[in-house]
Amino acid sequence: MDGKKLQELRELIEFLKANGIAQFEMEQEDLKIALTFEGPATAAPPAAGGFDMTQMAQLLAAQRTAAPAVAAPAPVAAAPVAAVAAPAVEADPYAGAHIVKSPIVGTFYAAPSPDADAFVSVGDRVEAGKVLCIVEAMKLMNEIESDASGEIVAVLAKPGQPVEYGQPLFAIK
Amino acid sequence: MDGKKLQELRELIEFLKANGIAQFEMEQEDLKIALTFEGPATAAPPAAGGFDMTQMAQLLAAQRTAAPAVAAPAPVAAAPVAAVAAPAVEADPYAGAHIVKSPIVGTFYAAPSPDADAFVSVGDRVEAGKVLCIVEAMKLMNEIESDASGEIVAVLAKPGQPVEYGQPLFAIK
Amino acid sequence: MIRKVLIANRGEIALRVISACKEMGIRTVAVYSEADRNSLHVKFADEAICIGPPPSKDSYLNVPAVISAAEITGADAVHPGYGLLSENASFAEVCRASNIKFIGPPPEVTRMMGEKSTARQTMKKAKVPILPGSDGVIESEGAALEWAQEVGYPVILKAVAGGGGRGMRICRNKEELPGMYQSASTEALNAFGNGDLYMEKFIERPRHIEFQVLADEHGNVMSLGERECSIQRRHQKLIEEAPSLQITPKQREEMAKVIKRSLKDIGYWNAGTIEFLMDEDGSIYFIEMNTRIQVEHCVTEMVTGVDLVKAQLRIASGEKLPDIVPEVPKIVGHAIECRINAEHPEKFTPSPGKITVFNLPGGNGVRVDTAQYAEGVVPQYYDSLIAKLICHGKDREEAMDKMQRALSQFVVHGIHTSIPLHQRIFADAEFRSGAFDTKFMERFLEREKLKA
Amino acid sequence: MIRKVLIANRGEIALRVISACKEMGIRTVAVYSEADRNSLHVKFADEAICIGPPPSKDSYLNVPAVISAAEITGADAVHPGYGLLSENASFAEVCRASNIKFIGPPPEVTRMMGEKSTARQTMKKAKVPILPGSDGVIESEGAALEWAQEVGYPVILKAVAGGGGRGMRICRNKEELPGMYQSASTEALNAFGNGDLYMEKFIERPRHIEFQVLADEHGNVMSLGERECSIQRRHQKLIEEAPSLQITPKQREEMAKVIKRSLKDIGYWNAGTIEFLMDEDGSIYFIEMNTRIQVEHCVTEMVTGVDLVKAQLRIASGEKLPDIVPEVPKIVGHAIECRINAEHPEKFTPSPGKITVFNLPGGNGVRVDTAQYAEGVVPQYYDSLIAKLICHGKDREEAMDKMQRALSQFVVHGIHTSIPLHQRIFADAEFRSGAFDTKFMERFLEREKLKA
Repeated sequence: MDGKKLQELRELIEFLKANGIAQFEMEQEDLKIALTFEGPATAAPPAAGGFDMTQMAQLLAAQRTAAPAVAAPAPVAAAPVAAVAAPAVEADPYAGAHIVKSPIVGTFYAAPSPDADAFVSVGDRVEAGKVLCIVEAMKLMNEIESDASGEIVAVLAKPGQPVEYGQPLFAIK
Repeated sequence: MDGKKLQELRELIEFLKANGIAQFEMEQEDLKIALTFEGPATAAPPAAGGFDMTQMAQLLAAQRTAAPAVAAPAPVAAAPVAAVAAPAVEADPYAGAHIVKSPIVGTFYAAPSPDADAFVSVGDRVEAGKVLCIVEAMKLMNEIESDASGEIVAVLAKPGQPVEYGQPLFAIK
Repeated sequence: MIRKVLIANRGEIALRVISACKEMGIRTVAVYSEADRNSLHVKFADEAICIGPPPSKDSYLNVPAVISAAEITGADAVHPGYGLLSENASFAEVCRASNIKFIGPPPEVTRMMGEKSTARQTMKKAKVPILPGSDGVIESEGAALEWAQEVGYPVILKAVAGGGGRGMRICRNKEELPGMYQSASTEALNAFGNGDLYMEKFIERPRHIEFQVLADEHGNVMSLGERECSIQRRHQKLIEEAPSLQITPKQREEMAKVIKRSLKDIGYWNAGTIEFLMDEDGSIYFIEMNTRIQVEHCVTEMVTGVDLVKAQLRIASGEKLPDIVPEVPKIVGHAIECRINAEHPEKFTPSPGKITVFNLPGGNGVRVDTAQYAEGVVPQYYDSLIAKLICHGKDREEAMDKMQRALSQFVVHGIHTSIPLHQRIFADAEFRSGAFDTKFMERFLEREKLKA
Repeated sequence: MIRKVLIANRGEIALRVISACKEMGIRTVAVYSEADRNSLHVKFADEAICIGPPPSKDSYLNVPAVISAAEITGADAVHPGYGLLSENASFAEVCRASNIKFIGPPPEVTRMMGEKSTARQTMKKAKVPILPGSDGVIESEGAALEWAQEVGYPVILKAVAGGGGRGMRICRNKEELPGMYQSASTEALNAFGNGDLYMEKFIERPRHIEFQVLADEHGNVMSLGERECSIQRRHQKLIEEAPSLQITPKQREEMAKVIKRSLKDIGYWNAGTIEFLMDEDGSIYFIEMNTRIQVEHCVTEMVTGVDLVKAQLRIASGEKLPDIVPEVPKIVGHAIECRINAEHPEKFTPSPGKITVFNLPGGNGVRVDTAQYAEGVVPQYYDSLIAKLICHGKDREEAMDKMQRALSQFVVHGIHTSIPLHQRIFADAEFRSGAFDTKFMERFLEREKLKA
């Protein structure tokens, strides 16, 4: 922790103290702070106008620029909510696109038979209701229709791949 | 956190304070806040007629930038940090005073013998080093000296009362 | 040997099965609904497949989705847990048709035992004591008096066409029977256009006693003793114990013989439970059979040392019972289970939501089966059981004392739980005496109301 | 009967004693330092007294503070747990003088057993096998050869004035002894100004085996079998088991007799442990006695069904052992304990701090003794043990499989723990074979280093 950060932390703490906060926790993407004042905070009453948000904004903005954290970093990464069971959150590279998801569990096929052409390819324009693929479940070939119109920008499953309920199959824009 | 959000946070905190809230937790997709006010909220009483739900709703609506919702209130009060074991934090009515604490575990006596006068009484001026009381431990009478000078504003233990390490015995101002 | 098991369930029983599989070196596949994405059974299984949206009918009860999940993961067996698909014979048949081993009895037996009257007749044939009934219409007052004389009072008159208590009378002696016969018949005629009546033995203060059974596919059957499950509210068990103080070692041995014969006749295999009512004289009468592992299986495990879920897996792999449980286990000590539900301890309203604090009791003789954790969520879609707290002591007294200690150290914030209710039950003199019946909770709640 | 117990300890053992007291209807007083204000032993005791600032010497080891806390709360007994004041004979004497029952052996015995050579002589007199030693200076090469001939090779030469390995030689046969005698003596003379040597039997690959004992104040003594504690790092036990695969039922029975006689001679009472080294031939030699309950007492509880802490409390109340444990318990199954420490799993550096996620494993055959919880804090002032994970199976194989499953479900975030180390040990072929000794960890860590 460098001197500048320490200064910022000190200012934040004084700010909280002045506002009679006994305990404070804040969590953002790249910063986690948790602190508890010992006993009753004996600071001067917030006569000067209480809660100075501009100051707070500066403090926090300054802190966000340089990465790790102000809070003393735990030896192991701080736990997110539901950290026992939560899977990692992944970035979505198809933000903005409509995602056609598998409505059933099964095996994905892009074409009606092994030697046939795929129902659709990237770049195709499709209308809602157009068959996009087959998901085989319990020996049944289930045709999956598009639930949106637009251009296929990605095929997200490979032929023969097992897919679960809600798994993204196509991105349409 | 940008300036606009901070402004909203400030309004929220003032609102909470004005409504006598002692503890508050909020969780959103990109922000998590938990705070506890020091002791009893000393803010202006909710003269305007208690809890203004419209105002609260506006505040919260403003903060709900995009995502889920303001943390659904749990049916039971939200747990403070270390809630499994934390004892309740109590207000300190002697804020500002110096507290003489018991340096040992034992039984408190205000006077050198049952029929003698107390070493000190409320209103007495004492110098550091003055014997204030006796704490009996293992049949030994331990004289406890003042570690500050000033006026005794309160005697916080009763004769014959068991006291633990660090227990407040006198308040001196 | 089974190599990979799909667990078609959720919550603590899913985790229980996953744990047993892990200890046996069997791979596991969890299935989950969208509401259970962050559940521990999902985290601790080797693989996990989302099979549908939150409602059970679209996910955990969705047979094609479950079977398809087994197929795409190459699972060679399915463990159904309890509830959900566990006693669904059609599901077991689809498993069979899909060449997936169903860990439970054959579908034919499940179907037979699912039909109350068929089960009753089957058990009667196998000489299992059943609750005496007239097996048909009682034509006259005279016939009613004769039948009641034979089985002993009290008896209950019921309308053949009946329901909802109409045309129903409890007769406690021969003096009041004729009048009741007439009034019940008239009432039934007026209500249903049919005055025909039948009769059954009536038990004023029944206990619920059940026997745990293991059977293999080679005709070997073993009874693992009984459980006392009389502490119920609206037919929902709250507290279960093993053994029952009411069953003598001799009675236990005799029942073991009867059970062995009857299940062999039926062609039963895997784990199962035979439920009985016990009357005030200690006689017991068959009521129904549960063809699955039960919530309360743990108390039997604690007093016998037999791992029932592992036994299920080995039986399903074709092993012989004598290789799994070489001899009838001795009953050691006493075990009690409390079902910890996410519900209000007085109003019994469900309390789903996010858990904020979760401290589990531990130490000597304490077992907790749960899939919940601090910051876990209890979804609104499923049953309210969040944990089972099981205590084992050298006798009932020690087990109860241990339970009180453990309940006091079980801390859950964020939702309501039945922990305070259990604490009050364990402080109740009638409960502690062990002299109770299935009406206990009614009396207990009445007493509590008076206290408040 | 004891009415109120002050627990002069912290962490899991304090909670263990509190739980036992609660189950017996005994009231409890916790003492704590300022660093432990939010600890579970403070929360779950009936009363709690702060006795000083964080450092142990000012709080948990502060005898006047502890005694005074007992006096002001009216506690009539003190349970010292393990470590801290548990083997401090002076503390036991102050308790006696203050008319507070010390739950442990009489101070005279604690003092005697605390002095290594006195303990050795005492045990030798009582015919307990001790590690052969020359009991004095070996005057010459000839005498050394003669003594070595008598006890058998290997032997070790040690400087009487010695320390730090100087003047020390391990001799594996009579050919090399004379030369070693000379060089060791010269080395000792140069280093300490004294060339005198003595000799001991040397065990190349010793196992650490210990016997659990209970004794009452009326002269009754019982051995509850042994524990295998060879998995140590720098004399810190990491994993303990019961029973030891090396001890035959016959040997167990013989040791029980020897132990019974010797402890009766000494006038021992309450719980205690006698530690032995076992050589490659299976002979065992007394090394020391621990006059307290031990960290690893749980594995004995799991295989015998005896609650050792409750037994301690009943013995201290003056009860007779035959009333507490009516007959020598049968050893049932196999139990293993892992010490979960707040330390880096590879560097072994302590890792105090705040726990952010804490998920305990549960289910069949899993016991956790801990005073930690989610959002709890591991202070820097005390030892690093945060939990004991104990698994009981029908045999060692099942217990190990269960441990692997349980370790995989034990989730701790916020601090480092030894859980990953245990997971690697349980996957190690030498450990799983059971054929190891106290040098295991050195070899294991060497193997791990090569893998990385």
